[in-house]
Amino acid sequence: MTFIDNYPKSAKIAKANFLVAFIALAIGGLFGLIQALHRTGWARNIISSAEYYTMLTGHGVLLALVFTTFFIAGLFVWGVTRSLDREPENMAFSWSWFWIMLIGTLMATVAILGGFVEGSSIRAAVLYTFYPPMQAHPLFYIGAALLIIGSWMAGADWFRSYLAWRKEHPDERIPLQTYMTLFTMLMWYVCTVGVALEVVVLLIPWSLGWVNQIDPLLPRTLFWYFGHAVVYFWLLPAYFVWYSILPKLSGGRLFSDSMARIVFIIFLILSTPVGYHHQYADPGITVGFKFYAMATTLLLLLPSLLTLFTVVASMEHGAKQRGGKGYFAWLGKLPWGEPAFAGCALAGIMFAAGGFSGIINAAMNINILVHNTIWVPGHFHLTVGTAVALTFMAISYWLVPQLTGRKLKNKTLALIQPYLWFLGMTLMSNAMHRGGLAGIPRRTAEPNYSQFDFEAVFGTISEIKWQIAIGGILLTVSLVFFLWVIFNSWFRGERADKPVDDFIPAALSGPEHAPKILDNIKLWVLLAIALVLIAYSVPLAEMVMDGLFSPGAPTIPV
Amino acid sequence: MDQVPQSSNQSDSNKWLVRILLIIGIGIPVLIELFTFSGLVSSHFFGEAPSATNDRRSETSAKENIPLVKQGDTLFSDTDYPLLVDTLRLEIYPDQWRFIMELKPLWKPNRERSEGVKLTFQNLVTQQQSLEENRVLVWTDNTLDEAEITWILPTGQRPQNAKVTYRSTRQDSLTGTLDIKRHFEFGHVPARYKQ
Amino acid sequence: MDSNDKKAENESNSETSPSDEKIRELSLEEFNPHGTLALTLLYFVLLLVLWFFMYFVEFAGHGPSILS
Amino acid sequence: MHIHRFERFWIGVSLVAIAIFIATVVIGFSVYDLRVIGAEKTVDPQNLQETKFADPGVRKAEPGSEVDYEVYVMSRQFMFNPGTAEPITVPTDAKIRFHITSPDVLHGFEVVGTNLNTMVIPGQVATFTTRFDTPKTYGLLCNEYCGAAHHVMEGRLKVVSKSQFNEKQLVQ
Repeated sequence: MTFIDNYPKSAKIAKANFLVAFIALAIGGLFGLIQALHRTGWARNIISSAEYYTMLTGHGVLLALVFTTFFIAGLFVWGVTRSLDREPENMAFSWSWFWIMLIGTLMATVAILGGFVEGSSIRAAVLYTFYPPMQAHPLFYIGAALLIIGSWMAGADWFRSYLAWRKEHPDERIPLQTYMTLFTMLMWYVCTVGVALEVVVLLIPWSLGWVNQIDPLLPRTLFWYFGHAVVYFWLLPAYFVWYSILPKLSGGRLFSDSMARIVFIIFLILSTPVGYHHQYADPGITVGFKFYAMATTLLLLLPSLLTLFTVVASMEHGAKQRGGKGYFAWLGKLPWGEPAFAGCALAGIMFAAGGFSGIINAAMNINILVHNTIWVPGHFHLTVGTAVALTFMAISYWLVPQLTGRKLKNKTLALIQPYLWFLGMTLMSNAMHRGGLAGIPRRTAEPNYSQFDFEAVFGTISEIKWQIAIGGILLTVSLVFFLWVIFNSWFRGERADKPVDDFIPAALSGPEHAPKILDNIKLWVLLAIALVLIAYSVPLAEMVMDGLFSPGAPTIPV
Repeated sequence: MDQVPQSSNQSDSNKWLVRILLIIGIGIPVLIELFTFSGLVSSHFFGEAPSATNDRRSETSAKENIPLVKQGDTLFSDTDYPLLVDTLRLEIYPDQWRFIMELKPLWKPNRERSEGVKLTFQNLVTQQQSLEENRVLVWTDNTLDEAEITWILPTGQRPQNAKVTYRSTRQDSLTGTLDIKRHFEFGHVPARYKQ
Repeated sequence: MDSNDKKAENESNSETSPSDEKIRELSLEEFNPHGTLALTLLYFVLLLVLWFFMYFVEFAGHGPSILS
Repeated sequence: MHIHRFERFWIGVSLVAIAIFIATVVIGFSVYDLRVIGAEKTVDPQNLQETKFADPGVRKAEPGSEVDYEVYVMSRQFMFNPGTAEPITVPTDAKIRFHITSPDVLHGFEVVGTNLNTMVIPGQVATFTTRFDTPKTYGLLCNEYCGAAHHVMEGRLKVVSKSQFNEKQLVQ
């Protein structure tokens, strides 16, 4: 018996979410390859340089917003169902959020892909940050709003399950997987308020032509109110996997349940007030608030450093149980031949590297050195593009068999895949970081200028370019392996009663050691709201006071 | 669960695969990062000495001395009939990009010696294609009129170079017609958005 | 292809359950994560070295900068 | 709550690391004078003809000002004025204050190979002060996506030695 036999309804909805996620991953990944080849000048004839920005929008939206949101929804359906041992309360409601998210996604995708049709008025080459006054077709904004509303409903669904469970178990501690789901969604509610206000109050009326000017700074600030917390919305589900599944895959048990809870609380409290660290180079925001954002951002290092310790200790526990010894020799006893484990572990290693470039981004004045250079995509391809995406891919090798009741096929390919991703991403992001130090900008079709050249700190620019192109090609090959393995296993895998060992052992130091206050949801939400108010109330009030839409810039359609 | 007994060969090959993957998949990345860091450090602390790094630095500052055609330049300044590039710009419309060049004689030609000049642009090369369209500009009378050529480019295309024939016909028939073929490279063409 | 998959799956049976290979059970009291502490401290040192290099050499050592 | 002694130690180490990072930034900010842009003033992006941006370029600062020269740059799709058609020319060894704004969309203003880098937002004026020690010509580029021809938006910033700097070229 595995998940699909115990919870067939949840399995169905989780699979539907995964299916959308993987399709988005396939298209977004292909776009990524074309961009890498275009930017580096390896192949400039696939798309025109103007279409590059349409493609870049598609890459960002499909991977950073669609792939992540749908995968996370599927993962959380699985986690809440199994840890509470109950299927969703009302399947009609569950399917309604899925369909709302899907319809929103399709609307936004149509708006973006319209940019490839000559003469089409449906265009959305505004990138996934959609800064006004550049204006996309209204379909794009309405689609984005629906995707967010659907995700809110999904969160409500999990809270409903939790409350129903609570009625039957008044004195029990919240099971860890449900706890992590609820806290991730609480953070999501706090941060999406910003983007929802931006899209619904400002951008939709403006894109429909009801107002004809817009203040560029206000929506940008509201976007970044959401825009960094969204990063943690992607990352926390990866932490969910590292805390609750990775210890088991290593052959051990979670080192400390209370530490996992504390980490999620800190993320809930601190994720949103950090948004200004994306606006260090913006005029119009006072240095004091930038400083406050820097302090909170760097404090957010703490939960990640705690996670590093707890997760590595859980892996060490597994290795030591398998006979590992010494300070470093135990690393060799970890199951490096298991695709699910290897993918998660490699994702974790890359996150450690991404953490470093993140510190540079977060530290107010040194940020200016790399602001809007290709260093920044170099950084988030380590964090979102690997720590999150590779964890999601790796854990799919363990989850998809449970959701389909079929064994994993092509295991050799599945094993090569995460190593190939790791290698390709090292090449690509290392080159991107170096390019950023040379001043090469991000988000540009052709970083070749006629009035000056870039100078690499060491080595040459052409070397950096080929490194990016080869890295991009390796990543694409790795992605094809992943999709092939999943497709084959999902539709052609051998049916089995127990396709994987899905038993998750209890934590070494379990919830019995965790103080009750950690489960006091109301307290932590109030604290989070208070910190957000400190960071945002004054600057936002100042920006709104001179008129919601002014100082107004004229509309510029893309 | 019953296990099918495995031959030791299979688990050996799997072990080898894992070992190779670890060496390539993690070893190469570690080497890349080590090279990067040592490169950064050495370029800062030892980079000032006359070395390859230094040469590269001096060669790669802003481009100043490359003869690219830009606004304000004079073309065919070695002839009787030099032409001033009055305007050089890229106009960006949602569905097309237009490359506009306005040329103007620098001074009135010497009527006795020259009947005028005919300039033929045989093609215009962009990053992706070559537009094989003849564009002809003629100055025959005694004016300083400006002449304009517009190329309609597909969106996203920038002009890179053009092949031009310059023909001036002289009256004294000593030299008859003078044909000059030149290849122009365009540098940065300022772009403007139009709606 | 098929027979290869079979082999791989057979192996997966033996390996997807690392608990099968467990040779001892370590309780909370017996387990001291020495290796983890060593690794994390190594990471700490690396972070600081890279940080100081980036800040003082790569950034502050290169002008011109925004002054006020 | 059960926290292993190694983990307690690691929490302490982590907090020290965070403190070091924040302290470095503060020291850089106060001792090395490495600043970031703040909130200066807002302008109406549809009415720039009434401001100094209508006549952009390098100006001599008003007497009594804490800087020597003021540079007004208009960034628009897809050029810097000045910068693209002709370089922005400034002297060495002088305090120079840049004011940059945009009448249309978001742009970036990056002096390649330096720590001069700012966002340009319609309605806001990006203002920063800097100083150049040696004559050199720098590249200038827009590093925020600003439309289909974003990648052609570039220019030059020419730093000439103080003695060669011609004040007659200044905007009056």
